[in-house]
Amino acid sequence: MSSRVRLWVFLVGAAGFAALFAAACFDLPAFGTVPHPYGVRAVHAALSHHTANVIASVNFDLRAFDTLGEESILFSAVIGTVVLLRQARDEHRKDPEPATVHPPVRRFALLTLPFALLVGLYVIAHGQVSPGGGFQGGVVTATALHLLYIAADYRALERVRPLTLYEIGEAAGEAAYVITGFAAVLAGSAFLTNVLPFGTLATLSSGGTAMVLNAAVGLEVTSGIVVLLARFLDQAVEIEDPGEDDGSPRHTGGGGGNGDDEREPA
Amino acid sequence: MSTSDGWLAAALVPLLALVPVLWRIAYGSPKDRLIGQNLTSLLAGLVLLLAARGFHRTSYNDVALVVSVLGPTGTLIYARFLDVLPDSRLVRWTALAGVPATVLPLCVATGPGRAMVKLLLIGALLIAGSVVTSGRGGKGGVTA
Amino acid sequence: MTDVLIVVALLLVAGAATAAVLNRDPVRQALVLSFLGLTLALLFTFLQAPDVALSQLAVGSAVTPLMILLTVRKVRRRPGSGGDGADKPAGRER
Amino acid sequence: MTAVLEVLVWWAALTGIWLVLISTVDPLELLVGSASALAAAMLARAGRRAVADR
Repeated sequence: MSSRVRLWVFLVGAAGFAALFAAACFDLPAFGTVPHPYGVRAVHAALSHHTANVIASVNFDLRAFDTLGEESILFSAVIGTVVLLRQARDEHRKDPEPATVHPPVRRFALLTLPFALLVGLYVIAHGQVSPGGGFQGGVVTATALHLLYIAADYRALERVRPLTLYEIGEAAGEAAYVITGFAAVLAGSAFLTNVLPFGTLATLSSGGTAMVLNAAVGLEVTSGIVVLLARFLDQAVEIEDPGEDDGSPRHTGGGGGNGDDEREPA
Repeated sequence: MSTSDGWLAAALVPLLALVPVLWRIAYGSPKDRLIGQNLTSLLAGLVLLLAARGFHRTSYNDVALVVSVLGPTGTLIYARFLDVLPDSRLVRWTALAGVPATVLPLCVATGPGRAMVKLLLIGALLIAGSVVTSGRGGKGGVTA
Repeated sequence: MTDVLIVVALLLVAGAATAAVLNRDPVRQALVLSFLGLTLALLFTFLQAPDVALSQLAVGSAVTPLMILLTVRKVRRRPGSGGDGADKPAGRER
Repeated sequence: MTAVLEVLVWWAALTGIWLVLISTVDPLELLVGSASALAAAMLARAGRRAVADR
């Protein structure tokens, strides 16, 4: 296809899209005024299941199956990254160089670390009560751990990050979601139906299975992000290409494993 | 103009201050950009606190809480990779003047209680984060 | 008043997104992207969607920059690919 | 001994912060809060040690 034809194909497509998009825009309900029929029903459903945060109710109750799909996307994306960023046969590992961090920065990072972790856990735990939830809190929790990389260097982070545990945690989070879904089937309802008692509105025990699924997503996301960043950090800090040979090799090729076998337990 | 409109109008001040910051982030020197990044999270935290009050949603304060924790973290990540942690009086003074000017009226409006302590905690975090990341840290926070 | 906030936030988002496209260096783009993420979080909050704002903040303020910067460091360390247009030469790893 | 003391101080401080973050106090909230604070306190100590002796 010549560039002229491509341009015409693009112009025809763009014109068609513009016409349809403009037509659709005129049919939209007025901005932010009329209560949307879906919104009204979602709020009603959330309150009837004692879930104060309607978004959590939509994510983990009304559309729990969609969320299972989203969780699986993250899960498989992390697995894909682990496979892609493994240590290749002709690459070798070297110990990361220690860094001396400016003392105020180190103190700040070390003091923020437990606090950030607490905030992350708070956001996960209150997913069904206030804005937030498993995904948001999980990412904050995983970020908290990486403050140790900021406070010092990759060695320090490796010491407090038993990667195998996080790999198990990721799988366990995904599994817990599916198992909760099948528990509803065993209880005689459809897959992922909210079968647990709903509890009191706006408390930690409210929301029935929404609360359980939220916690499962929290575990999956925390572990998933830690594993993901571990692969990126390994590649950027430890693993060297065949051409590079500054520093002392820790491990020279052979096996082509992903490096787990030689990592000492923390 | 109602009181909630007043809070939202106040939120407009730090929001509009983000316009020149964007310019510096996009076209400034590496140092300028890092200062801009630092300033962005600080101003965003203030906007969020004021907006939460303006919308009468105390739970929106959680968003500001997350900014106050993750904002400085982001700045320190950039500092580590760009190898600069610029000394910035602008950030320091924005934090030392802007945060109390925002948080104290909010505390008065909230009244004593745990919600007020939470506001003070977020304010303290915003100040601490900004002061540490704008101090005379030398190179990248890493004195190798 | 909310409408004014929404309009300002929208303009900031549009400006930041344009600036991200106009910048060519990945590290600069990462910084503009952080700004874009924060303004998006503000916009979502003004539109009464704090959950989405939190997602954007959590991902955009630390994890995405860290991933971009680690990737840039790895790519620039490759032999034969010098730090072209880089803010700093390929540094030591720590 | 110092280990227990360090974790205990962190735990008390973080549980206090949790109580500030939440909106309503009930037994379950206290349980989850103190468990989370304990995890964060242990990480605080582990992190400090990892940075101190590398």
